[in-house]
Amino acid sequence: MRAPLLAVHNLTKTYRSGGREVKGLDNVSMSVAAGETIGLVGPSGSGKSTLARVVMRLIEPDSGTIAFGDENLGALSGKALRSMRKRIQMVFQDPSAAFNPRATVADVLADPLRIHGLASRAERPRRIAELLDSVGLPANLAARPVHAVSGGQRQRVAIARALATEPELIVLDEAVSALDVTVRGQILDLLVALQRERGLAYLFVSHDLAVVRAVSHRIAIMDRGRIVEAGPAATVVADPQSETGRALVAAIPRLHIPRLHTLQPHTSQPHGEASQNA
Amino acid sequence: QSGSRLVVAADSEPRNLNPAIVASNGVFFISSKVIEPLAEASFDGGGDGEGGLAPRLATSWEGSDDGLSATFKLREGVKWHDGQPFTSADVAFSALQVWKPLQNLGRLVFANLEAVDTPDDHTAVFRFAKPTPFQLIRNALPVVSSVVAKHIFEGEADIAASEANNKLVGTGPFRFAEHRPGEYYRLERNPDYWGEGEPKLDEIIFRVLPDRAAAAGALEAGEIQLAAFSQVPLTDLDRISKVPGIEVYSKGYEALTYQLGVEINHRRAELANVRVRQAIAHAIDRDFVVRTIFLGYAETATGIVPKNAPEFYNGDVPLHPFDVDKANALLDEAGYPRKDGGARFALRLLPAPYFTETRQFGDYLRQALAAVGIDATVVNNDAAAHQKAVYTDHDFDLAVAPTVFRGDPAISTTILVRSGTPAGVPFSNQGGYENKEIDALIDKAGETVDTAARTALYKQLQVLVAEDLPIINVADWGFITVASSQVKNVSNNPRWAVSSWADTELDA
Amino acid sequence: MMSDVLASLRGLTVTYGSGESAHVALHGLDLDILKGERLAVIGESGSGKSTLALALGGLLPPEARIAGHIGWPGFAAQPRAGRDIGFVFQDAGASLNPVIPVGRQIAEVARLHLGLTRHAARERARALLERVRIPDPDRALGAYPHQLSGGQRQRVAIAAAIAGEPSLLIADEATSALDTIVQAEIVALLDELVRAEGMTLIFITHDIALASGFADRIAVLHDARLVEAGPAPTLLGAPKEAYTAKLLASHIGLDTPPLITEKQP
Amino acid sequence: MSAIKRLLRSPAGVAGLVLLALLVLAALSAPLLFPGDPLAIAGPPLTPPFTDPAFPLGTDRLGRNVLAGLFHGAQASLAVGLAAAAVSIIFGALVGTIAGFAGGLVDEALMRVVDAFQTVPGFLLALAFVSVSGASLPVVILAVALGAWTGPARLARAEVLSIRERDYVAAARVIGMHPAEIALREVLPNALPPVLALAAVIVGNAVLIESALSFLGLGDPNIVTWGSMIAEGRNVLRSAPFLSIVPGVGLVVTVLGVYLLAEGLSDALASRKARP
Amino acid sequence: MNRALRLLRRRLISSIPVLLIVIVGAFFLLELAPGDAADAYLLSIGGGDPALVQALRQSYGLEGSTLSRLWLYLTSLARFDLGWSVTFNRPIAGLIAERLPNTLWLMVGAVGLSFTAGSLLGIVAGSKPGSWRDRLLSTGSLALYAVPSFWLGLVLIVLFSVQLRWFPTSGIETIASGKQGLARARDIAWHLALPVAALGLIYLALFLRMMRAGMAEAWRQDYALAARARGIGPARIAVFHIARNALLPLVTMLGLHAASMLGGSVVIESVFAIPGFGRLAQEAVAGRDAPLLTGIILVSAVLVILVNLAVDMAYAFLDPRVGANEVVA
Ligand SMILES: Nc1ncnc2c1ncn2[C@@H]1O[C@H](COP(=O)(O)OP(=O)(O)OP(=O)(O)O)[C@@H](O)[C@H]1O
Ligand SMILES: Nc1ncnc2c1ncn2[C@@H]1O[C@H](COP(=O)(O)OP(=O)(O)OP(=O)(O)O)[C@@H](O)[C@H]1O
Ligand SMILES: [Mg+2]
Ligand SMILES: [Mg+2]
Ligand code: NI
Repeated sequence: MRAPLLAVHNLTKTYRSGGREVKGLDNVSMSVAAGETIGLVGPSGSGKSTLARVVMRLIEPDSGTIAFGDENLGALSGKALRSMRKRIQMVFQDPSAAFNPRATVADVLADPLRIHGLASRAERPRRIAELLDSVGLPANLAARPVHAVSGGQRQRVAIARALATEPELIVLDEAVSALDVTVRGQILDLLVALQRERGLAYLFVSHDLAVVRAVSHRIAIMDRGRIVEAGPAATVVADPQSETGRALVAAIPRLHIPRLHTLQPHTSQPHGEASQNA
Repeated sequence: QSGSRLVVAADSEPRNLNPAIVASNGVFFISSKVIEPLAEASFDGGGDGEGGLAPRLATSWEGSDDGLSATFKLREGVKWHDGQPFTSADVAFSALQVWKPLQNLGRLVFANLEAVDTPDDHTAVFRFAKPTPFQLIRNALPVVSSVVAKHIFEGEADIAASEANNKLVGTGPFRFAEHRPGEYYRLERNPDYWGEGEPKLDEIIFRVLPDRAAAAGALEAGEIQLAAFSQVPLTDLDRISKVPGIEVYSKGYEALTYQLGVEINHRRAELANVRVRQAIAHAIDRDFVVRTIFLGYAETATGIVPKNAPEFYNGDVPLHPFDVDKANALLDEAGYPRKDGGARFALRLLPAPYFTETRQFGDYLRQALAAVGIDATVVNNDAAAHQKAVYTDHDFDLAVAPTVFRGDPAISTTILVRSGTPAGVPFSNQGGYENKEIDALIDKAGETVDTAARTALYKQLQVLVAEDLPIINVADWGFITVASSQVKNVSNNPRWAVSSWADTELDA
Repeated sequence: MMSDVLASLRGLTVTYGSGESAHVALHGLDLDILKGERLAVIGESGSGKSTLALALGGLLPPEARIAGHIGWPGFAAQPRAGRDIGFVFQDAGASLNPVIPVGRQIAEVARLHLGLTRHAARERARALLERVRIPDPDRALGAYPHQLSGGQRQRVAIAAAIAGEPSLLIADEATSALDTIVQAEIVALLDELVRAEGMTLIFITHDIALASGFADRIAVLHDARLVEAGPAPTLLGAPKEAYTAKLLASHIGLDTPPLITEKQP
Repeated sequence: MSAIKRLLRSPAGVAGLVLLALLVLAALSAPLLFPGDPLAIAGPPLTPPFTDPAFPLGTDRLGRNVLAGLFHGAQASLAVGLAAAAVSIIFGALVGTIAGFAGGLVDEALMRVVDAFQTVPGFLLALAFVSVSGASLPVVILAVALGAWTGPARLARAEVLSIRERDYVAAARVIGMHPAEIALREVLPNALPPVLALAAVIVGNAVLIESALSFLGLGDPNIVTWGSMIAEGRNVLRSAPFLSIVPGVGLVVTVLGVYLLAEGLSDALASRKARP
Repeated sequence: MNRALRLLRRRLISSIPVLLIVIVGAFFLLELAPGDAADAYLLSIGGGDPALVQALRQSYGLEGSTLSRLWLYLTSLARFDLGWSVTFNRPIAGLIAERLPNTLWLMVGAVGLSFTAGSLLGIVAGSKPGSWRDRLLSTGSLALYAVPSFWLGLVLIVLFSVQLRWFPTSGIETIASGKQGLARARDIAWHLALPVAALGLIYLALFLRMMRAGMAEAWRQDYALAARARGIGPARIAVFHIARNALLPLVTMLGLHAASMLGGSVVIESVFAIPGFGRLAQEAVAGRDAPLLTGIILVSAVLVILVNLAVDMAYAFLDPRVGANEVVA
């Protein structure tokens, strides 16, 4: 295996509120290789978003290290950190909350180009059109306010924004969870295609193990701030080792397509019955 | 009759209620019922056979020809409210320990008082180091001679700060009963009062009503029976005089004349020019002021002595009647032509804040000056800031002042035009006016013992002032008393509101 | 009797607003709801699922105009929300009053519809909390919603919905705010309750797999219209409409082939 | 739908706009209809209204034209209101924004100052300030602002704190935007509108406070304001009630106008937030 | 109630710097004003001579620098001594103790009136937003709010005291009546009726409109829909489910407006001649009595802080979510 692109070690983050302490991250170590997708799953509150945001340096961990390529990402600050951000981007869950309510699509895409000096003012319209094209959106969308496009399109704009700096890693925090299933499929296809073309690595955060399984090379399962299990996607799903892993697998609703063996009303147990003792 | 209680509106609560220390109308209004002066102003004869004074604690008074002494015969059988007898020792103590060193006006009147001899319990002889005109002493008596009890204040380290100043013990027809701050003062009948059959009331309550409109309402609602010192706004008088059971009195303030004057800062080049001052005098329509601002309850002024002081008044002075053209011509002459905008120069006008009328006159004066091309800005200050700006920092151009004529020009009138008063003294010549002739005249009058000669000097002073206008007098006004018709013997002396009210009655 | 019709909708049209801003949320819906069945209503966001639920309960907001007909052959009179129809909403946190202890919120329904005394209603609330498997129901009676976890809140909401012993239970995305593990628990609970009490269930969801798990019949909504409705096996096994097929194809399950080549590049 | 459209759709907002438009019209036309000093003595004092065509609303104590005062008073009242609102919003928003962004000790210190101003009765403060600084229009405006800036400060801080946590700010950090640019382009433009909506409330209060100060004799004597007209008219409340009723109606209309507008505005802003 | 105690402690600690700022600010406000206590006094007695001015300054302790006076004041405060008022020639603590109750009664009455009437009418108006009843109530109360309080007070006096003679025109109680106990309380209540109405009616609009908005907002919440879905009638929802939630912002506002109401009483006290805090403050300013004004402002700040504390407690009582993180069950 090649040297990992992203490697985090012993990350710990404790939230304090009203005298209570919550372990957001509890001694978490993991890595992502270039061109690889790591799926991060776990029940609500298990610390997935915390990890994603710590990696992005949006939240400061209490302790632990974050290395990106040769750089000590966890120790950077100021200008160095800002220029480093070119290489690692993020897509958020709620496509309506992730954009300045006053911005147009063009504004959104121009910002990273301008900040990192990736395109002169004159080149920008063309680059923006290219970016829109790469996520399957028409160029004429650029002039629209972000809030005047549909949810699925908005998430594509978010991906285009992440692609603008030509990063090596994109962190996707529940990036498809808010979308309708038909749209979700398209976005996942897009992500996979982009990875194939550009050798992108993804840290793919979701609570839906089935979706994670569909796009990830490796899967890490989190619970209560810890990574309780990690391994190749197929293995983890087929034979989960941890309690949480087993519960997650059991809880996934299975699409039950009967072979028309009976037209009697269905009276069997729901297919997620195993969950009750989780 | 018993159970008669008179409720009176009061608009302020003096912090020091002792009239021997603070000779001001706000203090007298309440304390004069408790503490008596040697003599009180009167519409008719006095103890010395001359008009204008009525005996109170003194029964007669006489000045020596050389002006070095004055002898007072004191009333016998008078007792303090605590039962101690009133004697000449009390008068001597009051004069030497209180009036001369502490009292705001007594410091001037008794400046040369050296000793008070008490040959017996009922005679006090004032001895002066320099000749002091008896005319002045006599005229000042109602204001400066409130007698306090020696046995109360004797031995006090600091009489001015004594607790006794607010728990008055006097000889007057009423005893001080209680003060509920912010609510009322209560005075009760003195059964041992020397006046026969007096007082007629059992109780007087001064109810604190700071808002004038509220006083009118309370009077109409029958909650109070009397409002003096124009506590009912002049503008409301016309209406309230028609309310049955309510009487309006404009008498009773003859010896309390307030003078509406324009103080001038002579340090301003423009105002140092007598033509400009004359122009300002001509710009003011005194009749309008009397008619509209005072609704007729005032008289146009001719100078620094009001008509209400006939002993000194001199109406034969240069008048500056209302004449806008004349005013404009004078200003042109003085070298201040109208500039493009129509204004000649700009002034800051500071009306004294304590009376509605002074403020209203400020508003009027601004308009009157605008008519002759002087652009005045009214500056609204509260009392402390006004005192500081006008009388300490001299940071003004024109000021509107309600000065008071206190019976004799030497008490508080000449100070308005005499040069040399140090900064910080209110109602004095803080405009920096200096006129050798006037100064000499004032000094001479101060030493002239002979009444006729002294009076003549003051009459001449009025002419000089009217010519040179160090200050512009606009109107002289008294106040209005509004009372329920049940109240009898109202306004029966020239200082009625601040007199003892021993004979005031309340009909059932 | 399975085939007894509980409710019959004919030409049901619901429009929000009026004039140029009018928006048709349901358009000419014809649907029968059968007594005792478990009907799943599926559709994407904005397809009109919630509108349908609210229309059935007579809970549409004032700005909604309703046309067409809803008949209730299964009821003697017009069914009343709470008494005849129970509702469970998506966000249990928001559908419980934050300042009233949950026990009182459940008991209130029981008192109102079953005419119980204060004491009896409280007892019933306790029993219901136990029924929805809240641990330590005595303590939970006095708890406020914010003191409960998301799954527990949804259980309380279910308890309140069935406190009036309704014969129809409508669950509008009752599990979509929960994570998969809790979702499975709640679905199991609903399934069990409905069967035990003999209630009719309308289960609204956007997740076709979830619906396939336990629905007798499925109705598919798309763009305010009913695409198709039918017994679950038929509809899932042989969808008549392309849209239904597309929904099925879009589903990602554990057995869906991965989108990526699983080896590391 | 834009906020303005939504505003035009709310009855309160429209009523407020109409009232305020009338007021602005009166203020603007004052110098044209009544040139010269409205404080000038124009006729006989205390002319009752509707008796002299030259003075349709009569004259006051000194014979000044009440109608002229009403129009010029609109100007002064609006000026006081708008200036006070501008000062308090600008200053408050500045302090609030600094506190919100700086956090830590700076935030703590600034918020304690805000607390201090909020625990002192605003009118008392205004009263003391005007007495001490002399009654003039700028002082009155500052006095009002002294009591009013804490509202915008608190709101601005709260908005900044909440917006700072939004995903789009995180997104801006992720693309490497400079913190200063984030503050100016991402946070402020979105934090300020609700703060600006406070302006209406402040305008209404300012007009009322000015009138109360005038009542206590602390108005600017060189300018007609409705407050000073009422304060003067109250002395003749019984004999010439119109002198306080006329400007009183002006005051009520103004305050009503700004409040209705504020209500419409906050509705318009709220429904924008509620949009999915 | 341990979360209440925690809240209390935090509040108390954070109020210390607040009070310090208030003290220093108030002190400087008057110290930097033109004119001092001697100037104010001199004018009130109608004049004097320069030596008297000097003597006055000395006896008022106005000689040292402002800072040294502030230090003196702070050290005396540290001994819980509010100092000496030169305007009244009395200890400030006694003065304040004498005036405070009057203002408190006025405030309590006005707040009680505006809060109860405001929230009740707000429920009436908010239960049917947009109805004529709602329009009448909310616009009518707003018009009241727009009337300057002093003017409203004067009109009330003319109507109810002078014309109808139902209530006294002014004062806090019948002067020198000698009434005690209950009779006195009744007398005070009778005197306060009009001022309380004048002040309360003004603030009524604030509470009414807030309640109405809160009701409308609460109706939009899911729990209102859920309550309807459980078959609960609209009246019961309004009163039992929504009103309490809608009351929460009102309680907060009570705290926020405590200070402004205290300020509003200045004018009302002046109109109705009530010897209260507001008038005392006016006199302190007029007399350039820095220690007195500072004392007044300090006490009102403490009062406001106490009100806010009470409001916080009430809020914590009304809203179980406040300050709580413990999870039951
Ligand atoms: N700002 C915060 N303050 C306090 N606690 C927090 C904060 N952010 C997260 N937490 C807590 O930290 C834990 C982990 O939260 P996190 O958001 O990382 O979980 P998650 O796995 O992303 O959950 P979800 O699937 O619900 O998004 C949770 O218990 C959460 O309540
Ligand atoms: N109160 C309302 N006013 C106006 N439009 C509304 C209202 N409620 C819903 N709509 C619109 O009606 C359509 C149908 O809404 P509905 O809530 O029934 O959809 P849904 O299928 O439940 O969607 P979701 O899965 O997002 O809950 C949507 O386009 C929605 O925007
Ligand atoms: Mg998360
Ligand atoms: Mg829905
Ligand atoms: Ni099956």
